Amino acid sequence: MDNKIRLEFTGIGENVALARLVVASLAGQLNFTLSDIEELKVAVSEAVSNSIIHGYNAVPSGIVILEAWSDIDSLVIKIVDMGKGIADIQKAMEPAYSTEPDRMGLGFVFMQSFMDDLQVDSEPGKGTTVTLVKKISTDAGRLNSSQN
Amino acid sequence: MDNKIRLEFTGIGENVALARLVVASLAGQLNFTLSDIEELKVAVSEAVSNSIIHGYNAVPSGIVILEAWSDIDSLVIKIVDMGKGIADIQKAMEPAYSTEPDRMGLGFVFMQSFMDDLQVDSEPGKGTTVTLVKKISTDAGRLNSSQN
Amino acid sequence: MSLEKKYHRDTLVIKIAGEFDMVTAEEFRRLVDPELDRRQIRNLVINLGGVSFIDSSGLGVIIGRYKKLSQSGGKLWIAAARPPVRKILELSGLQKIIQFYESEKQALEAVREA
Amino acid sequence: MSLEKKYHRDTLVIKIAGEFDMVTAEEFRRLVDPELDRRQIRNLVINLGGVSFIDSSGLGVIIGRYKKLSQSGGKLWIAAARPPVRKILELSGLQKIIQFYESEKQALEAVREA
Ligand SMILES: Nc1ncnc2c1ncn2[C@@H]1O[C@H](COP(=O)(O)OP(=O)(O)O)[C@@H](O)[C@H]1O
Ligand SMILES: Nc1ncnc2c1ncn2[C@@H]1O[C@H](COP(=O)(O)OP(=O)(O)O)[C@@H](O)[C@H]1O
Repeated sequence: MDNKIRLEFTGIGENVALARLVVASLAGQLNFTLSDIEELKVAVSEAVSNSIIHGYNAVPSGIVILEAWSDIDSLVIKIVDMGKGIADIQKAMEPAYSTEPDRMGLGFVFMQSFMDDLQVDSEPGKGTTVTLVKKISTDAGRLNSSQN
Repeated sequence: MDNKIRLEFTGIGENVALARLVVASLAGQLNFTLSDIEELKVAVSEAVSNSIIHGYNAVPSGIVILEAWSDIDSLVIKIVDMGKGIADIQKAMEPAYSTEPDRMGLGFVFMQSFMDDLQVDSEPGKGTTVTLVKKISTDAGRLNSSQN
Repeated sequence: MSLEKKYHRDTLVIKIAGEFDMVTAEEFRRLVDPELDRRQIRNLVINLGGVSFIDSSGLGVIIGRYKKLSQSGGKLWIAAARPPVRKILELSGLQKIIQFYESEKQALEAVREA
Repeated sequence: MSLEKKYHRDTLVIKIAGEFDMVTAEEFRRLVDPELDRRQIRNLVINLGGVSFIDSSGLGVIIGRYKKLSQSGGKLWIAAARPPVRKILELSGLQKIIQFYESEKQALEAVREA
């Protein structure tokens, strides 16, 4: 089944749960395990929170866009903001690096460890696009891993 | 809190649940009662199902758009399709009227009885927009009704 | 969403769980219609105990089976509908033509006594 | 989401239910920080038993309170985290610096014995 969704929402904290819910519901339609869905929720939560907190500096006027579609063997999720952007993407992605004193710098670490692919595109003053890819485990693959 | 969301999705049956979920989540952020949320879910389910079944004749290539925002005292939800449209809106809204032999013609009846306002705009060959409005019961109102 | 079927002589019991919308309605139709056509089913008991949501698509497929059964002299019984689901069923006037029972057991007893 | 607080002498127990994300983290901070500042709190027990989801914002506010308490000679204890939540906490290395307990009762016993 070819399914594609696009969710645009005001960048407020309450909508982070909405983004998680939408992705969990979409992943539930596909062949993901419960543990895969948990990991997808964390990765999406990190990316959307970053757009709100960093991209728009927690000023609730920005719009965040979440696009998701599945091809044969994976779910692709794009989180887009038109916020302040990231000057040094490599530095931003380093574990424990954060520009906010009271944050942990673990967002990108979680996205990286939970997803099969992570891509960050950003331009200062223009905004940031994070692309998350999660492979749908084939039934054979799931059988094998549960036998291990 | 000013919140606005826009969800675009492929017109397949599986996404009707997604639309309900999104609206329920949004309504949960506001001051709606559980029974209000149930009614919102039914109305949204009817409008989105109609777009898929009638608007796009169940051919899963059409896109359905759900827009929702809240002002001070109500939640407004627009369901839009670019499908075949409705020639005679008044006739379509009559109870028990349906162009499909195995359907009930109760969709608009449910939307009407569960919402505070219902508006249908449609043009044959262009598509249909259904606008649903549900008032947020004030605390005073709810207090009164629970005392009755 | 899940659909379960079982038989008691000429009675078919369908137990539905989850949300009863256009997707479930289509699966319900695909499961039940061949049974009604092939077997000598005289009573269809629908256990809605696990249903958390229903809309006019779910309602429509129930009424459709009611009509189909009526034509062949059969009957339809509804069991265990929870309050929000019951509200929708009643709004459509369904309780005027179909009997509602608190539990599947009570519905099956009524079938036996009918 | 819900936050509950209660006291046992110089111990503050916070019980959280729901999803521990940036919204909950902010409410947690607003509830706990004035208590840590005003009262002579030496132990903060966080009961995560009702938490179904946590991300780095939730994690961050826990570690922030750990740092704050450490500066004043206090301690932080974590109780009842469920497997998916525990997985996230462990991924961050939190169990190297903060003690995890199966239940709030066990955490409070450990506080008493410390
Ligand atoms: N959408 C974004 N817009 C602007 N800056 C961002 C965005 N996402 C991440 N960043 C930058 O990357 C840094 C690291 O992000 P992350 O690993 O998620 O940690 P944290 O959110 O805890 O700071 C952030 O501190 C911020 O400076
Ligand atoms: N989005 C739509 N696009 C085209 N036709 C529609 C749409 N929504 C409703 N209709 C028309 O209005 C009729 C009545 O709708 P409704 O009351 O929901 O009953 P039902 O869905 O059971 O037919 C439909 O049978 C259809 O002809």
